[in-house]
Amino acid sequence: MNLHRRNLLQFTAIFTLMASAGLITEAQAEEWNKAAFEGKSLDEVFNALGTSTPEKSSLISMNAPDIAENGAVVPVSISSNLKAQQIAILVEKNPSTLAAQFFIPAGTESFVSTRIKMAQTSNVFGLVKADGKWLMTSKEIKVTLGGCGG
Amino acid sequence: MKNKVTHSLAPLLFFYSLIFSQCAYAQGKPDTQFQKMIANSFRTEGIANIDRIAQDETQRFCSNPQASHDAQYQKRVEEIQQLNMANIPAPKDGRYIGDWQKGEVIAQSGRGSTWTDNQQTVNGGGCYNCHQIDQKEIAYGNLGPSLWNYGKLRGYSQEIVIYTWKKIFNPKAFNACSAMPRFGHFKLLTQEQLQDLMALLLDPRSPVNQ
Amino acid sequence: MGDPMRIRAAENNGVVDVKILMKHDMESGQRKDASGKLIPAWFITMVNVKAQGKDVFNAEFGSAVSKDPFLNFKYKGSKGDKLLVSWIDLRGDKRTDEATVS
Amino acid sequence: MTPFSFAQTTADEIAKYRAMLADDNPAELYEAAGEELWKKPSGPKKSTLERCNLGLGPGVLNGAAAQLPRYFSDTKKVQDLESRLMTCMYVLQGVPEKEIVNAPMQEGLKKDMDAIVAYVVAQSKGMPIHVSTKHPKEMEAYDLGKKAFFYRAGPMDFACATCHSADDKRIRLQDLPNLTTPAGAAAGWGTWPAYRVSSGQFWTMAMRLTDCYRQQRFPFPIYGSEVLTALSMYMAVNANGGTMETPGLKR
Repeated sequence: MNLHRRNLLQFTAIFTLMASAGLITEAQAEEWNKAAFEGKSLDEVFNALGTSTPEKSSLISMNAPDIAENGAVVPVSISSNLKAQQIAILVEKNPSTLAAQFFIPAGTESFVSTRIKMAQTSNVFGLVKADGKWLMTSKEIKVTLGGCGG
Repeated sequence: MKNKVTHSLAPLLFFYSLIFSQCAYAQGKPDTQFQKMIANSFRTEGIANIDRIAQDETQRFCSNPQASHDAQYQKRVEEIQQLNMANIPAPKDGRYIGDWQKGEVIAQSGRGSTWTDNQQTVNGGGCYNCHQIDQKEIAYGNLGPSLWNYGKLRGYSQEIVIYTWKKIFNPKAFNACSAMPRFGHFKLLTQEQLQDLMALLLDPRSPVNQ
Repeated sequence: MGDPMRIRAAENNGVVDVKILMKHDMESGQRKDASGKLIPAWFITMVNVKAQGKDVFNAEFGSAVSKDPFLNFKYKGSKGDKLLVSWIDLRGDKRTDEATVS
Repeated sequence: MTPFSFAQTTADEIAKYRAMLADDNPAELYEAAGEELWKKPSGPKKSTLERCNLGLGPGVLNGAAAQLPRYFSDTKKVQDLESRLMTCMYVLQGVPEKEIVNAPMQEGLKKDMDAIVAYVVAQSKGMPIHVSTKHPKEMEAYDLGKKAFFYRAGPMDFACATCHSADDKRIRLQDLPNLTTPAGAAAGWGTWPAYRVSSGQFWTMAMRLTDCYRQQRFPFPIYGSEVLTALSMYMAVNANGGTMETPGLKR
């Protein structure tokens, strides 16, 4: 653990230069799918991803709690038996529906785990694009009010 | 400006503490060291003024963990309860039951009176922090008893209505060292808010009584 | 420039399990400050992960990814692989860190 | 569905939520930053904190946090981790305590302090809590802390004890450790400082206690003040024999 941290710090120093040079180029940064992330509904996001409403599929699974103790951090992972090219996480009742999307090259598993914010109790959708076609699964995650509320 | 007020208050507060400390603890020993620590460890921030650290008689008595358990304090417990009972007004408009829907909102909100709030912040009752109320709300605390079916179980008699009003206004009138805040006594909630909370518990149409 | 990330990468049966924590506020643009003013959106938009110089994972984030983002993915690889993880945010701030697969 | 089974399902799902989060603790991001700060010359004296004595000797960090608060003969005071670090920053680096005390929470020198605390407490992770009351000043701090714990005041009549002196209690869905018992105190004291996901911040014990007082509707407890050290002493001694699980990860 400590050893790892020390290594990390050394690398930090060495790679500062590289970071400022930038491994993500400005041109790549431009590719961020603004339209999809600005979508305010499921349909708008589906549209921006170039699909009609995806078919529900049992080949996609979502691992997430039924109840989140705090909406600021909700762990969600999506996986599939299909060879995913792309994965997306959508939260129906968030101000912006699309939370994140992931591009999965060959050699990388059809799996991602991350943590998202939820404004309120909502259906959460896990989308997987495989063989050029989007499929999805969904579940409701309840967001509870925490602490003293003050 | 506010800070200046704070600074001028601190010595005064300390002086008060010295007077009160005579009867503050079971041992009956003056505890100037503790009072000095308390006086020196806090400062005003926003609306949370330093004078909040001073205790009233009820708070002083109930800071002794034995106060509400030990038989030797029984007489004092009764005195404290009478003291709190003595000053509970009936609603000025004679109306005990308000709007249960507004009551639910008040029960949900735990906001108000902290240094991150301001004078304009509307205080909530924070009721769900400690009580189950409407069964549909799953995020409820258990420091207090469940209030589900409150009216349905107890009935809606005038006696129950008045008892409940007094209990919310000043729970220390019934249980000297109750954990529940004195919502009316310390003006944490307005008369209208109290009426709305009453409705949540005692309106037969409230979801609590279904 | 951002704060260092924390990268854990361990190989097991030819599969490398990569876990990344990034230090970032991920301001959604919907929060208000104490004076009631909207805090402008400022979040990581893209993450790129390379192993031995080759892309193994790309992510695009919106405003709803949690503060101090966490990512976990798995790719076919080996012990000793050099990982480069980079992100860029809405203001064009960037950060790159390296780790070695154990 | 009966209320009981409903509550049980809720508890199970909350447990699942917590388990899913427990995996990677963002507090480690603060630890890394704290290590840098520990070893970087800074302050008017342009010196590092590497000779800081947290009770086990200059520069000894392994297990040090598990034995705090304690009496220090150089300052003739019982000090908790943060007040002791303030002493080190003043003595070794020349940073005036006032500048740290007056910095806003989570900003400037307090932000540095947060990271340093994360770095230090991580080096007591898994170790038994072992806080002494042998010195009369240590016993005195414990007694003062106990009194502070039961001190009711403010517009809501709250004391720490209002919420933290019985078993199996909750505010909303959040469990409240009973800090008057060894098991409860260990669960409370032993898991702070912690990264708190609801605020996305690393909270030191001072920050934790300050926010408790905020919720209690008290005035503001001054950073490094005696009441914070005394309360820490009360909790830590009650937690003796428990395990440091620091830095923790909280809702």
